[in-house]
Amino acid sequence: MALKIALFGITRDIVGQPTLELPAPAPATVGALLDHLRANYPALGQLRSCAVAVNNEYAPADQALGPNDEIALIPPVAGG
Amino acid sequence: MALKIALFGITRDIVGQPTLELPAPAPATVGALLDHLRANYPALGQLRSCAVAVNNEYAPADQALGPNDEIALIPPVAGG
Amino acid sequence: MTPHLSITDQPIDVAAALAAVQTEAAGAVNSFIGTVRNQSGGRRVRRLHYESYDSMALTQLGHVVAQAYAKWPMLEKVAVVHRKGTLALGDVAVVVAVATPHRAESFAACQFIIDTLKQVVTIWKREEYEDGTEWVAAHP
Amino acid sequence: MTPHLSITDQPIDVAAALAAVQTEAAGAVNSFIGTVRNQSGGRRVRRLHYESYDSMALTQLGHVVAQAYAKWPMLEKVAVVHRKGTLALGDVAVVVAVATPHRAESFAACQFIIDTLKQVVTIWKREEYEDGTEWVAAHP
Repeated sequence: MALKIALFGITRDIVGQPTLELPAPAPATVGALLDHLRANYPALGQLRSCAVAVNNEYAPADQALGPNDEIALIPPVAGG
Repeated sequence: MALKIALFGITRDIVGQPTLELPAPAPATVGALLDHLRANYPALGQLRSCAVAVNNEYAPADQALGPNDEIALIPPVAGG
Repeated sequence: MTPHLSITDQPIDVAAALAAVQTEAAGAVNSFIGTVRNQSGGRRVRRLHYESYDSMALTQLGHVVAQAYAKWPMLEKVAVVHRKGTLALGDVAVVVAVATPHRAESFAACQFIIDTLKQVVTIWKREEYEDGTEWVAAHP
Repeated sequence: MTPHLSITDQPIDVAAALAAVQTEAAGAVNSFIGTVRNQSGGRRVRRLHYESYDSMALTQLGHVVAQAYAKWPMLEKVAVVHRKGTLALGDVAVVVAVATPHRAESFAACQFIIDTLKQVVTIWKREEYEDGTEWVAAHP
């Protein structure tokens, strides 16, 4: 199962591209995805926070990920 | 010593005119003025409050009044 | 900074009041706009009449704003415009706008100014209903 | 009432956002305007870049406003407009406007919306200084 992850703000700078495609077998949960990405991009671990959004909602670590989900990495927001 | 008192809002309605002139001998203090006016216009005593302003400032009861002072009756304000 | 304070019998230009406080030094602008409601204490309001003792109202407004500057030294700019005369439903009766570098203080200072204005500024409101008029807050 | 929520790369029309919430049923309008400051943490700012994940930002903004309506049932109308793209000093970055029948709630609801927006809405700010740029709040 492959995943496609949208990157915003500083996460796009860290990864160096606006989206990331993970080929199967990809991480099955939000928590596993974060572990995988932090292992590959250690700078992500230095952020104040890094959440995962699934279909426009903040997702808890145990949420399962599917190939049709719209997944995004959410570094610390700073609107306003 | 005569006094001239400006009336606003409901105090003007109660007294029936926009200013009131008190001929000498007029009340010598803010407190005496209020006592005098409440005696002559009992409806003033039914207001939630009735302050006296001297030269654009709220004045305490013991403040002395002079013929050159700008004096006004201040019923409950309701700006905003 | 000299505050922009006025009492006017003309329609209030809200955009001008907001523009009066905006500055590159202050990132936060809070404003309060009071408009004429169509009801008051369950009675239908047709229109409003504001009377002002202008010289004292401006003196007291100056005191209120001075107190705000003392309480929030970071306050950059303040504008207060109050309308007087006859107002229709929906008309703007008052605008308070404040600019501060940070946002929490903009809310606190603006709320302090409108709350205190309502206590001390010599403006009186007469509401007009279908069946008469009343001086607001005059009686207990 | 359907709130007026948008994220735009065009200059924000503050007057339109205020007009969107005004109603004869609500006498109190509180608004917060965030503008670009000329300094941040002691550094001179030259301009700002806002990036937005629009679909999620609007979803989260909808949640924030729904929470506000739940907390303040008297809330009549809400407008929130956030700018994205490159902004110059003094430009308006965000406007929040709320209308309620009474004034204390207008302040509380407006402050809740801007405070919560800043915590959850997926917009990122990159400040540009004389000597580089930085994603705001990214690092501890």
